Amino acid sequence: MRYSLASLLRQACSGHRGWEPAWRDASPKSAYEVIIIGGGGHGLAAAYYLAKVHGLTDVAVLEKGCIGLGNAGRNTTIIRSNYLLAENNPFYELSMKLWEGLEQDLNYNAMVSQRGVLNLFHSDAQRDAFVRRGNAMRLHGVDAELLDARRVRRMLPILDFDGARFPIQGGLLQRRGGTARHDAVVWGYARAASGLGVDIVQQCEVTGLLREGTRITGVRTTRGEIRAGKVAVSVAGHSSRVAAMAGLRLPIESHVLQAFVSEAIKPVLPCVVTFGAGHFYVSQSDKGGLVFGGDLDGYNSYAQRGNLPTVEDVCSGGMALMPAIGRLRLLRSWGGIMDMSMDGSPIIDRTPLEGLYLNAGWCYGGFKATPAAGYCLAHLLAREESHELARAFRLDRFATGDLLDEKGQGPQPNLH
Amino acid sequence: MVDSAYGPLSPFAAMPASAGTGEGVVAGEREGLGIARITARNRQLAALEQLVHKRLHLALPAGPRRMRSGDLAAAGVGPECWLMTCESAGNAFAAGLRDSIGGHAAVVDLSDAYVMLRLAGARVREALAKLVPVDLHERSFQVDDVAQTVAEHMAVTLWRLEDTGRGEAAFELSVGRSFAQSLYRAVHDSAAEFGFVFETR
Amino acid sequence: MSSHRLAGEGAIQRDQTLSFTFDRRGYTGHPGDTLASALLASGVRLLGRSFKYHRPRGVLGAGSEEPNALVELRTGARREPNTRATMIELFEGLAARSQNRWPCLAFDAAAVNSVLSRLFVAGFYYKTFMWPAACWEKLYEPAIRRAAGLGRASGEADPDTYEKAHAFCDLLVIGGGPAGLAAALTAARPGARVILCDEDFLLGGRLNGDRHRIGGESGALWARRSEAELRSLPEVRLLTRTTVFGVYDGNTFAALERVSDHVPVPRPHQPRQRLWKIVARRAVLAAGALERSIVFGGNDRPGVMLASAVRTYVNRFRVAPGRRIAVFTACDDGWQTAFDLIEARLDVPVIVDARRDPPPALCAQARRLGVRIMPGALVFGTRGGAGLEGIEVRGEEGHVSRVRADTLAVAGGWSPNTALSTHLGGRARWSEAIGAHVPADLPPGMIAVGAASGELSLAGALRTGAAAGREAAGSAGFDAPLEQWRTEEEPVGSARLWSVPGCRGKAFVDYQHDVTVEDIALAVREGFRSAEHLKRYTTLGMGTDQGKSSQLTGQALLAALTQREPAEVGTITARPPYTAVAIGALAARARGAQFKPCRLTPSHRWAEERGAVFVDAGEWRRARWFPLTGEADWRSTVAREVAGVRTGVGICDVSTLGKIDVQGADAGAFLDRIYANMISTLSVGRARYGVMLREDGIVLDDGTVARLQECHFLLSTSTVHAGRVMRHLAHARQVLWPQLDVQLASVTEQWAQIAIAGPRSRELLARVLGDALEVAGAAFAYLACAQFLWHGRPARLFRISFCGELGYELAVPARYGEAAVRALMAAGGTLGVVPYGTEALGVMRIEKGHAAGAEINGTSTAADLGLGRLVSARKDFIGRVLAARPGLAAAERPALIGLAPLDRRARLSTGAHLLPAGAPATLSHDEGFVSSTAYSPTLKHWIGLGFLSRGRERLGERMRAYDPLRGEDVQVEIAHPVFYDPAGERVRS
Amino acid sequence: MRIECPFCGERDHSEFAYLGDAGCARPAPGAADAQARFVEAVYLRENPAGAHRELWYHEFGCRSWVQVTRDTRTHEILEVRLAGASAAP
Ligand SMILES: Cc1cc2nc3c(=O)[nH]c(=O)nc-3n(C[C@H](O)[C@H](O)[C@H](O)COP(=O)(O)OP(=O)(O)OC[C@H]3O[C@@H](n4cnc5c(N)ncnc54)[C@H](O)[C@@H]3O)c2cc1C
Ligand SMILES: NC(=O)c1ccc[n+]([C@@H]2O[C@H](COP(=O)([O-])OP(=O)(O)OC[C@H]3O[C@@H](n4cnc5c(N)ncnc54)[C@H](O)[C@@H]3O)[C@@H](O)[C@H]2O)c1
Ligand SMILES: Cc1cc2nc3c(=O)[nH]c(=O)nc-3n(C[C@H](O)[C@H](O)[C@H](O)COP(=O)(O)O)c2cc1C
Ligand SMILES: [Zn+2]
Repeated sequence: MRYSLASLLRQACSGHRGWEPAWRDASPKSAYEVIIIGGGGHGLAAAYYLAKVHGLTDVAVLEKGCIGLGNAGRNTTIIRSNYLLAENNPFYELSMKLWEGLEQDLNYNAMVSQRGVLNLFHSDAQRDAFVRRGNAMRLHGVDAELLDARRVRRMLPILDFDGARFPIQGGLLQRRGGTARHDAVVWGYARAASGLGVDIVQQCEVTGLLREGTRITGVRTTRGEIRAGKVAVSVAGHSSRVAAMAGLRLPIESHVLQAFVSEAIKPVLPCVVTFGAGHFYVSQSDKGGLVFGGDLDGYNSYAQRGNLPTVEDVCSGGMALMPAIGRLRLLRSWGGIMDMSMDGSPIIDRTPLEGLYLNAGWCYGGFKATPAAGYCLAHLLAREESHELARAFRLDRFATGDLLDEKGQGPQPNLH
Repeated sequence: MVDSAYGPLSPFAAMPASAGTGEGVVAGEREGLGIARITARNRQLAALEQLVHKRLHLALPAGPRRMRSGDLAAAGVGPECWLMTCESAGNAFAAGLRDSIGGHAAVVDLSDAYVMLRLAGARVREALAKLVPVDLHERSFQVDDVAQTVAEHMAVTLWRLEDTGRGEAAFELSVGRSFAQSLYRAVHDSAAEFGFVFETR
Repeated sequence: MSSHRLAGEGAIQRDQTLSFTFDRRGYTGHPGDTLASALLASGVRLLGRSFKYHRPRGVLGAGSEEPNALVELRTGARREPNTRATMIELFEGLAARSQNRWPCLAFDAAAVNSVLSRLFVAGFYYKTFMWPAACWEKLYEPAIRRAAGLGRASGEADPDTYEKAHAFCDLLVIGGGPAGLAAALTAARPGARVILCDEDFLLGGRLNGDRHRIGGESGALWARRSEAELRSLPEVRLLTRTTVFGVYDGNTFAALERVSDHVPVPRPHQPRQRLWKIVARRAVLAAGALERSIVFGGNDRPGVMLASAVRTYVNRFRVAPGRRIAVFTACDDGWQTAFDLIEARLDVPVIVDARRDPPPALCAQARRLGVRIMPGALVFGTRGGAGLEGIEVRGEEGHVSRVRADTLAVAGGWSPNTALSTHLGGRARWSEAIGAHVPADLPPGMIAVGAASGELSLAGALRTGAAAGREAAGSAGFDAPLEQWRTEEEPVGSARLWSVPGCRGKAFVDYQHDVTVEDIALAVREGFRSAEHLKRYTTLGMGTDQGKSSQLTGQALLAALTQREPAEVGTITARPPYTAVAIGALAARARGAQFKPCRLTPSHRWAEERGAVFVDAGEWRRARWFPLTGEADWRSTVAREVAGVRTGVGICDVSTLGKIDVQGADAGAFLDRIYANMISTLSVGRARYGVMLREDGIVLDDGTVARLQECHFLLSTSTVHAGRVMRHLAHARQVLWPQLDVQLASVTEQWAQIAIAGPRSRELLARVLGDALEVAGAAFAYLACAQFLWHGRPARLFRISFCGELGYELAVPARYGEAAVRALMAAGGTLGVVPYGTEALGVMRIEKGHAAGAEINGTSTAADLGLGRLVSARKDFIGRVLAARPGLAAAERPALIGLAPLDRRARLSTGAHLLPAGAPATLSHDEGFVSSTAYSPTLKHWIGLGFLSRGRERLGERMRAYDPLRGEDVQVEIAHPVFYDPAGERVRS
Repeated sequence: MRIECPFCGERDHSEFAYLGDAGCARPAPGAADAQARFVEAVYLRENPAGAHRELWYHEFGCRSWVQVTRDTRTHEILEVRLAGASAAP
């Protein structure tokens, strides 16, 4: 059933009895043309584009638990395409373009909200780095503006401009950046993919890969063996574990990142803000909570929860930036497992094993990439070649030295 | 140029000398200490211990403890590594140590690297509990115990002194000299509730 | 105003009266009241409006799980939204306002939402608001945002302070009810270190709200006596008004003490709140149980309350929540409410028990007291406007009766308060015995006791509490005898009644988020059948109470709708904080200027006196320039400083550079492995520029290495990398090559270091050093270093120069740094010595083409920086192997170049990209960027450094420096990066 | 998380800086396949869900590098020792 105001009105009159499941909760068949491991945003988007763009519908997305409860269900929902490197920027801009038409495409309101992303700077050196990045964006036709402190103040009077340890000097603004309702993205893709015939199989954990020589031919799961022509791994923080089933080691570490939400209040923040002198970034959700986060906890973890020092660190960043939130209360904190790659950039590539494909290394920035990652992974799976905008996201770039290190932190994932 | 111009001024000179009412925490700056970091040369630990014992009449402690002998003290600050102090010896202390034990240990003068506060008073533990994440209970942190830790993002070193004549706990807390004012402010704010007094001589 | 205050003692101080306002109207209460109890005592029942439908809401409970009675507390900068009236301790002058209503609480325009509620079902926004696309951001979203959000933040900086404290103990007791008190007493008596936290301001837990007896005295009195005993024990710390809100790894607990929330403003030098970080060998979870409501039509009408809360208001606060109070229960405990009400001479029209056969003893007692009982009956609707007027009951045989009542006490059963037992990922287990989840798989060292563990009776609480206290004391080496406290038997039977079928009106599961039974049914229909999906789709349990009042019921309903057992559906994840915590408290002192420590240079005070303008460089604060009166702007100041150095002599405090002392027989060999260039060949008394790589082949840092003695080196690092380099060296020394004889020490803080630069620097030095060290002529050549005594103190001199002039760096013990600067300034007066700051330093290093932070940015190789010739091919060192990867050795990599505008009047801007002259501005023509720029007072035009693909082959080429962000587009010429004295004659002069 | 520093005693992990996998020793720089081995050592580090041997630096304490064995699923710390001790010949 198409979603619209009309259908909503019709259903309201009949007690909403006529709604159908948003997606089919499928049972696994014995074989598929393509299996995607991981029912997060990326896996579901890839399945959707496989069906929609490439006409491939003999596809299953296998999810060990329920879809969308991994990082897709716990990120801070920021979307932006304000990257520096020529290999990254166009890719994220493709994603931004897909976001801009997503709701009409999926017939699902994912609440894509282009409220702007503002990166604050507090020193000349930071400003210079931001200008370089902003210019790279503009060279690619991406919007970017440089704001001085006065304009930042006009836009965000709630920030601390007086007494700060590191006064705000200005900011780099991408107006087209913003947020999207994370759960709705998952459900929207699931519904649309399912509508095109994709099987979404929940409670189906992949526990092993079926292998003939150097070829992967299917998966072993908690719901039995399933054969497949191609298998794509799109499991975010669990990439190393699934790769290990194929005997592969990845240039990835799993780290925990925490996120936070405050009690809901009336609107105070018109856009997404990142603090340049501490670990803190924030936006306000449609429900009214300030959704914020900061740095990784900094150690390998699969525990999906973090520790107190990071909570304190993030909140002090928040208070340094916005002393007006002091009496506002932190409502909930949680953690997610990030697939931190060794240079901070992702991998969408074949693996040394035939029939096995990898979409990983998204670090804490893969939500915004959801449409493009799905799109490019689908392209790779269907066409057997990298999408031109994802060509640099190679698995062998660490061996060749063609690193994509936006921040220059080197092979130290907890610093990216 | 006259030599007197070549003299130091306390980094605390311009800081507020008291807060709140009462004397729950009394602070003072430790001045004139000679401080040297000594690190045993590879595989020279035993020889160094013997030499220090012989020449300085001091047993180097094995862990984060402090041993004293007259004006001298050695605080364990790392494996095979100590912070030695000598009352009112200043920079000459390290030079002298280098001569006597330099063969077995790297001796580095750190007399100026730290500022040190002596903190005492009936409420000193409560004030310190707001600063350092170390258990300072009298059973857990005994006289001459040493801790290197962090206080409001600053690396600090702390040891416990003998209780004062009034039976109150006393500590020495040091921090890198560039942090002097930031640490002072933190101590001041933590102690204000109990009454804070900074005594200058 | 008719008072609802009852006679009798309770736990309030009747002899004192406190005035307060709610929605600007004045009321009074007593010390010991909460805002909720004081408002109820004044007959106020309407306290707020719900999130979505703006339905009128009153007080539901009496604790921190309250979902309804949220107010804006205090005014001005202290205004605090969404504060639970049930937890606000009354103080003189308290001002509170209702929220999420317009224009006023009694008449809220947005209550029309309630009419539209058939449209506003769970997830309705995902299905609509999509057309036209542009309207989402312009129209729909702003409207949704304005409607959402409950209270308002003050918008002003929080004027209060917060602090943190660390605590350590053998036993942390979470909750000071009978179970917690028993645990604390048992463990503390023999001497264990005990911390007991309770979020209430009164210890005793349910003992204060109920009329239990322990050992012949009232439970409340027992609690007072236990408290007094605990206070008398030296190793016990009692923290009331303190919520343990998070459990973290390593037996670390976070607790929030509300130090001053019960007074009008914090007392001098006291914080508003204190964050306790507690490390506890053992923890006892004695957090009690939470009573559940029952879902039936109109169950949100003000006047419908939890039965235990009704008892608490009557017994503890001596407040009658109403005059005619009906009871609707599914458990034995509910009956006690009726008995207590009658004891307080209040009218109880009926006890409706959903069970067919309530315990005969209870029935008999009710009959004795003359209360009508309706076993096997259900309340299915309520009547009234913004307050309850009556209930509708369906009897066992289906007949409907209406009962007049202004209050309904609902007892849906108890759920152990398991949240803290699951913060580390353990799951609570469904207990068929009590029809709720109980802790299982607890964090290491934690024991659950009393109602929190599912032991719902008082006797059970005391018994399990004492046993846990004994165990905890034992683990700390104390032998604790067990005390047996005497109590009466207490009936704790209950039925599973989650919702009443066939309701009239909306039946709420989550009061705050207006989640109804129909919403849950809809979600199930649409496939959101796991507890987590249900939560996210309906927002069940996502409000400020985090589902404490709704979660279990919602899950049980989900189970019923999907024909599963509650055990199968499971729970959703409880997360810290247990109750919401002020963000200010988590930051405490780290805000404003105190956000991070500030490191001052040795000459800071002197620079301040000179009127220096400062700049933050990481934690350091450095002098940026030293303006003189009459100077037009900072550029002229900097130009003067540069000229002063280039033509005369200047001094600059460079103490912030990292300094590492390296000693040992293998120090030279060690440094050969650290630096890309050769170090071991350096002669004693000489210094050398060095560059070190990360193992991935990228430059980590640069600096100088001085050989003070055969086995004694001194390294300098850049200011920002000092810590990272020290860590890197320690790693190499301890982990990679522990067999080498090397000793490392950071001496950054020990030495003040002052650059003395300019053609007349030697003269100045000679004046101040006098006989201390000979610097004339060839005596102290370029790159020489020496240690000597100056004023009887150790000093060091290095002939190195960052700015490209004849120059030195003089090091003195840090405490003498200021004196040394003053001495240099005094001696240099007749030489026209200028102090210069970081800005002039920056200009001069750009003139000299020295790479700094903008160039050594974590992505450049030594070759990129033009330092390839330094890299030794004769030895192994960190980074050598991987620097040879094709991607890092490629010819088209960006190389460091210099830039000058063709039009010499034009300005260069940092961050501009380099495009071939005439090429269109697209990414494919992006060949490099400008990393640093400065106006060169020496060359009289702007210059810059940058990176350009194959840059070194392109000297003289013309390009565009394109900066659309600033609207600049300048023609530039690619130049050699060294603009000034390329032959390096001046430094050697 | 509390790490029992072999020198200082038990401290909160926030006093330490983290490096990661302790298993990847520095390969022999002269080997014919040195580059491939360095790529492995630097980029392909262990990332198990379970016991993990890793390096931490007690930056705010005694400045020792310590090797911690920790379960990455529970954060339980199984063992701590000074890092260099084992590597010494
Ligand atoms: C706190 C936090 C904040 C973030 N903030 C942002 C942000 O603001 N902006 C942004 O762009 N990005 C952000 N991210 C990153 C972003 O969420 C992720 O990069 C992105 O969601 C990852 O892709 P995914 O959605 O497919 O991953 P996931 O949702 O994690 O999907 C992976 C799925 O694979 C499943 N799976 C794992 N192993 C198996 C197996 N063996 N068999 C079957 N299924 C398996 C998992 O259960 C999971 O559902 C944030 C992440 C976190 C944790
Ligand atoms: N008859 C029944 O069915 C029934 C059911 C449940 C409870 N009870 C009664 O409840 C009592 C149970 O005793 P108990 O001691 O287990 O519980 P309690 O409810 O008496 O005490 C729990 C205490 O923990 C505090 N608390 C909760 N969470 C906290 C946190 N995170 N931080 C700090 N404090 C926190 C509360 O403020 C409260 O004071 C008995 O009196 C028993 O009779 C009876
Ligand atoms: C953008 C965003 C907003 C959120 N807002 C709320 C909220 O208002 N209330 C709430 O209880 N949780 C909120 N959460 C947190 C979720 O409840 C949950 O903690 C998170 O999805 C992680 O799941 P977990 O805690 O079950 O592991 C939000 C999460 C995200 C990502
Ligand atoms: Zn240590």
